[in-house]
Amino acid sequence: MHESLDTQIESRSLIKQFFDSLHLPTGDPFAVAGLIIYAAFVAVALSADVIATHDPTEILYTPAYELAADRSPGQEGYILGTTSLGRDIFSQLVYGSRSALLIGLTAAVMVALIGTLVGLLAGYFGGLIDTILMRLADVAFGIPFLPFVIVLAAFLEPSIWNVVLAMALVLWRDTGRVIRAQVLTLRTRAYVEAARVSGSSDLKIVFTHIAPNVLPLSFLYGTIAIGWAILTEASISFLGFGDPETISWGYMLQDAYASQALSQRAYYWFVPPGLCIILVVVAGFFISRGYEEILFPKLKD
Amino acid sequence: MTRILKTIAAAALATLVAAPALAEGDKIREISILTRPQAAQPSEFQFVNIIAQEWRKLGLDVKIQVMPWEQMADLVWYNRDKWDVTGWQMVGRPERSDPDELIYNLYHSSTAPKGYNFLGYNNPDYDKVVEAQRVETDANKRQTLLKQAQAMLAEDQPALMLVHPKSTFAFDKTVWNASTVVDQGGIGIKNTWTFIEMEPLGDKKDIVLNSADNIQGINPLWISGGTDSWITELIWDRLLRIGPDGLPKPWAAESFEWVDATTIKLKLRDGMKWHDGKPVTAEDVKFSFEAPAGEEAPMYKPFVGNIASIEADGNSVTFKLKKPAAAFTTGSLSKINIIPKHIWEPILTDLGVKDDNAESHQEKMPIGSGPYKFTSWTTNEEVVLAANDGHWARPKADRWILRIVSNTEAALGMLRSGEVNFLSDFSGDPKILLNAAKEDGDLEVVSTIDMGFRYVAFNNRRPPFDSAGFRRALSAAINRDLIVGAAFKGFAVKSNSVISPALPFWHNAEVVDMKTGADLAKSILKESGFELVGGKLHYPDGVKESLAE
Amino acid sequence: MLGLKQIGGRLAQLIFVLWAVATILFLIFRLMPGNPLAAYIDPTFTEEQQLILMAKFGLDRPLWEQYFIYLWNLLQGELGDSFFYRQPVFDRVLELLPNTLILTFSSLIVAYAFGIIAGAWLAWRRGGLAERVAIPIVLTTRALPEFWLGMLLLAIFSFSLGWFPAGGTRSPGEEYSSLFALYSSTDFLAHLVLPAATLAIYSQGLPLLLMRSNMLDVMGEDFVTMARIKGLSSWTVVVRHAARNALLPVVTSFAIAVGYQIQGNVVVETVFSWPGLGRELVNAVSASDYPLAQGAFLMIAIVVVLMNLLADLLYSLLDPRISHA
Amino acid sequence: MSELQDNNILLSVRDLKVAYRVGSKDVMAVDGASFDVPAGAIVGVVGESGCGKSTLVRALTRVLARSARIAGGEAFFEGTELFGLSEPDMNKLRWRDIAFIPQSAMNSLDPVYTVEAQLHEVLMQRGGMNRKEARQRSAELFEMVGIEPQRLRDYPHQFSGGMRQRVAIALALTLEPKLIIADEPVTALDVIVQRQILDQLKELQQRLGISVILVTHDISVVAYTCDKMVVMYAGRVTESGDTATVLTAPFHPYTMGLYNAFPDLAAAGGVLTPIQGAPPSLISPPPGCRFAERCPFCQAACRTVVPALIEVSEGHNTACHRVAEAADLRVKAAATETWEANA
Repeated sequence: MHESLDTQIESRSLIKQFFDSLHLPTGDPFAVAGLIIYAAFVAVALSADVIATHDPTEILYTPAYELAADRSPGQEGYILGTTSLGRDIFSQLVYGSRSALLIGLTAAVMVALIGTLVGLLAGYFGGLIDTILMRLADVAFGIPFLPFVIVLAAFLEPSIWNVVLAMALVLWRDTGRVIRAQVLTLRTRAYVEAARVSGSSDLKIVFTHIAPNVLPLSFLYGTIAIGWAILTEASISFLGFGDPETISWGYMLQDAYASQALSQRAYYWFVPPGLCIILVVVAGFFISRGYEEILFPKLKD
Repeated sequence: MTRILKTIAAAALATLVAAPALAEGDKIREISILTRPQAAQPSEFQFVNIIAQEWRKLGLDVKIQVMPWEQMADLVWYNRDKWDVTGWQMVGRPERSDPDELIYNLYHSSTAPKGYNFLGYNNPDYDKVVEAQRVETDANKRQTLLKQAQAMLAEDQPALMLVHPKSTFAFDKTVWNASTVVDQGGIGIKNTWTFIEMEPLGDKKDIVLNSADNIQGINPLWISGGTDSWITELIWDRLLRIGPDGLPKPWAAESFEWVDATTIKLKLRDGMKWHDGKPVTAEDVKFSFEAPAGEEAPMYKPFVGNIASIEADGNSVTFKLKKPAAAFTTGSLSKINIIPKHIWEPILTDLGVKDDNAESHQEKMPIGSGPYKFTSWTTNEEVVLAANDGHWARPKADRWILRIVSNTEAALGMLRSGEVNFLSDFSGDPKILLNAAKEDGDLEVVSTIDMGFRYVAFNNRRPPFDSAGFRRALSAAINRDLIVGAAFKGFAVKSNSVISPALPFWHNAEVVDMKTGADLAKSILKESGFELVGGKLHYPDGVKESLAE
Repeated sequence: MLGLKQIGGRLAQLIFVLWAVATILFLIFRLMPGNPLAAYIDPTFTEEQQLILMAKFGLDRPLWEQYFIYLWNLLQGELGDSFFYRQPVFDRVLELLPNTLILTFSSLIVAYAFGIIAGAWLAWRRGGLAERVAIPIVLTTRALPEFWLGMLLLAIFSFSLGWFPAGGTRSPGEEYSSLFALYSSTDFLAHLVLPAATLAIYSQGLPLLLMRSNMLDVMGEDFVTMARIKGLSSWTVVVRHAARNALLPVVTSFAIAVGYQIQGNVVVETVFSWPGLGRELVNAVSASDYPLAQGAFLMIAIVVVLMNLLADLLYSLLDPRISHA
Repeated sequence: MSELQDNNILLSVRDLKVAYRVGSKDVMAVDGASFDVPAGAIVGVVGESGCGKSTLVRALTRVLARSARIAGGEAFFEGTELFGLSEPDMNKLRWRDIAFIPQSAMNSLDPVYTVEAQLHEVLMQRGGMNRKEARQRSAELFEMVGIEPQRLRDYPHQFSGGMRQRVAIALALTLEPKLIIADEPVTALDVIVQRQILDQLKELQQRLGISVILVTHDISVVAYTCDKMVVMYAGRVTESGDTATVLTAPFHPYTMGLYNAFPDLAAAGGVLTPIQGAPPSLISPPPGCRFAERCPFCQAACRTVVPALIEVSEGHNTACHRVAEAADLRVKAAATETWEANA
């Protein structure tokens, strides 16, 4: 009992430490707005079951067993109407937040993790490791990203994870380079020198002395990656390489596009998923800008 | 490899275990149903979803597998024992005006290993009937045989026939005289006859039409993309052409007559000229039918396979066939493009010593003798043809311009703005088109029942689909009217036969009205020995699941 | 100027990257599941014909041999024949490349011209209302799905208002004697506006934010203060000194943006039926046309890599601290 | 030394106040500074970094940081009050009459233009010369500061630190100004180069008869170069007068401390005694003498009453409550222990 409480306290303080080391940009009003948008979407995603009025994939019928398609908002109780194939738009929108967050967060974690690791190793050890990793980054920069995702999606089974995979394979490049540059300046700092002289192992220095200092930078690139992932998923879905099993905003847009929602003037169908994408992505940008202000304060005179 | 071994082992085990019988049947594995993505095939995606939802009510586990056409084709066509159920379609083509191609190729057992009978239907009685109709040149007798074949399919339900869709096209009636637009039975208004006879009302004399697909090639010896055939039909003449009524009509041949059951003699029209000015001769015609017989035009080869010899004499050409063929005029004489010998002979000779065949030879300036001449082709953007002034059937329009429009929504927008004046490719909801026409006032929309059809194919090789009762039950579970409404927005007629009502002479109307409903389906399943255990459908007693999930 | 050694080094790196990308492509296309010839082989083909085809595409050889043949062919600019079109991939790709490049460059030039001016202006007016309004708007433009924006522009400016055509590069049946004649026609311009605007709206954010941020940095620099103390005109101070220095990284980002933009084209080309490389890639991938997809991908990759190189060279050219080292 | 008369005053600063906006508060970086710059003299402004001396001289150009503003006082330049001028009038006066030599010539030269282009810019835009005249004048200026004219085509980064500082001097001389403000012009350089540059500056100043305000934290630079000096501490002037007078007989303990803290530029050697502690925060400055906290001679009154600047001899002013005891304090201040004891 006592022990578990201790570990609980310890783990809580670890979490607190983690958040502290992230330096969440709570000073910047836009960043705060971004954080609030994120929080709202997370809340919706977590409680999608409760909020959604229908199963987003269920084909809906009228009591007369006719397809309940192309209902406009409010009609027959469908909040945002129904699609041309008789699915509830509002419920799809709600469930779409799940995919968005799932894709966004995993992609962000992958990109930040791989990029940070590459940057740390290349920057700290230098030499051959640096050369190899940076040449790999050059190659990654030579790969056109969206075409790469398309090719991957075409060969692997259509799945939202293709986007995440492609991002993990290619988009660590920016993060990696930036973090490496940061590590290069950090490793000459006195306390790192001191740790080295006092005989700390390289790995210990990297992870206890240097890593915490580049964490906000990783987080900055992570927040940008969230946006990239969601936008990429949408593009891939639009081009028809998306995951048809998973309701995402990209899928909804593709569905609306394929059903000529615009010609039907069904803006209530085509616009909301787009707005959701914009909101989440822009929230990421706001947060990352908040970070930039902290990390690279502009001369305010 | 190991998977195949496992399957064999499981099958062997199943038969061993099945021997003592009596044991309760296994639960039926999860059934996969294949469909193309919604973006590509909204109707198919929708009906597959509806069907899955209905089948689940019978106690089946159904999984929908979405894959692009290429992957689906690869799986269904080349891995014939690896799938359960798939959404599929047969499209209407002029040469399918003769029922032979569909009724024979689709279900004759000889085409099961590699040919069109991909779903593996095998019924010796059926084979006999469709073989007989092939060589029956008496139309009435052939009609009886064909109706019999349709009835057999209705009984066996090798596939769950759904609908004959309506082909829906639109044009600008302020540019074109609506009364000159030809509605070809089973095909719709987008056809060669329309492109020749449609009359301009004013100064705009160019037919501007659209396609979502890129042009693969403009080649008289290659059956390439569907859109490509619109072009080849206009540039190259054929001896006969399928008329608006679905029957072959004299075209480059002024007349034809069957000398006997295996000999047909045709008289060429006088004064025909190639687009380069040289005269069209009987030798050219002979060459056109002999060229595909070699290895250089593999896709056309089957259409000349029955020709024993060709004789060119003055302006007449005589074909001798290996065996009688009721569909020769439709399937071959109306299909083979007449090509200039002086251009293609050297090309084919040259290709003969190379790996490549005629399919990869793209002429810079295709030369035919048809009603339109080739003008230009801009990659992935447009193809321009100009009316052939020297042709006896000179088109009323001046030019025929095909625009590649990858965005369906934009295609409709273009039709309304006048960038396109003939909507020849519209994958969207026909209702939208009708609404647009109503708002616009300048547009006329024409829907025609298609010769082709949409269906769901059962893999007859794999249990439980090897059971006719099971197939019948699954078919009976689907209300076709619901499909017509929910997946085709009413732009289709329900179907239970591969021969469309667009071919009224051959179509067996009696099979169409079948009873459906979940209760009926359940009772058929019960009769066939399938049982519901704990809400899940199980095989009849003693039958094991032989296929791993 | 850059020494021969540096240029040689950069070229070696360029070749290395291209080789690596080509190899990755080879592996993706050969090792992924599915029959690579599925799109080519018609059901009516006999087994013999299929074998001939396998041999024709070298698919009957061991993988390593295929790899070396592939590299050798690449060196000679030989990208094989498209399964779908039965024509040499190289010719097709080369034919579509100009359309993609002109769309990319025209949109980027507009985006950069606007972004640089607006960015500099916002930096000059820092702290004002304009900034508070503009920055979120600019960030929002970077968050727009490009196809979504394209569709909305299409719906508004083409379908509803009828100001611009809805797709393609020319009016039906218009013939041009050369690419130049096409690109310099008003007809082409009318077709270019919407797709280029879509891309430009998306891409102006990068130069704008970059320019603004650099300007803010530069305006804190001593030499800008000095320019003011020298009593030089505001124009000289802001444009000749602050903007000229802030421009450096922005200009190099142009080259990199070309690389990114060419990818974005994939989507926009589909929306606006633009006959470019991006749409070709999508079509090729959907049609399992391996040689064509490979060729289109490689061509895009080459443009990206060349642009990365150009970015480096441009930077060293524009910055005397490097060019006059 | 002080044969210069009052009617020869080029610039007279009276009660200058410069405020920075920090959050919602004003911080007085310069709080009532007054001094004169006679024509043809070099006036040193000396103090620790952050004491407001740079802000003070920048205020004279009226080019201040965005958050700073002139909060009061007057500056008469040849009888013209600078702070009342319109911006265009002020701009006419800039560089033509008052030029500036910055601390780091590296940062103050635009890296993307050649030095010649930067000279031409001023000569043509401000001096109204045509290109040919500008070219000739540039070469002259380079010869004047001892650089070969062919180096005009070089970019700033291609010069050494000392050379760049000469370039900065050349730039300051372009329009033959009456006053040059040199803000720590030699701080970044090594001692030998410092001397060369100061010698040159002095030589040019004498030859051309211009006035110079030389801002430095290094009292030895003042001793070496300046005719007059102004000592600043925490935004205020603590002592001013002829250099020789002030340095031989300082009246303010801060001046005494500063003198101890720097090596003599002319004669190296001797013990250096730093002043302990740091200047007070200007956000909430102490109520009395601002040096009180660090002053070894601090008394109770020092902490509460602001000492007035009083003239202790002709042209020699100081702001200290213990002026009367100056001689005594000077003796104590010379001892290192005095300063350590306070720590």
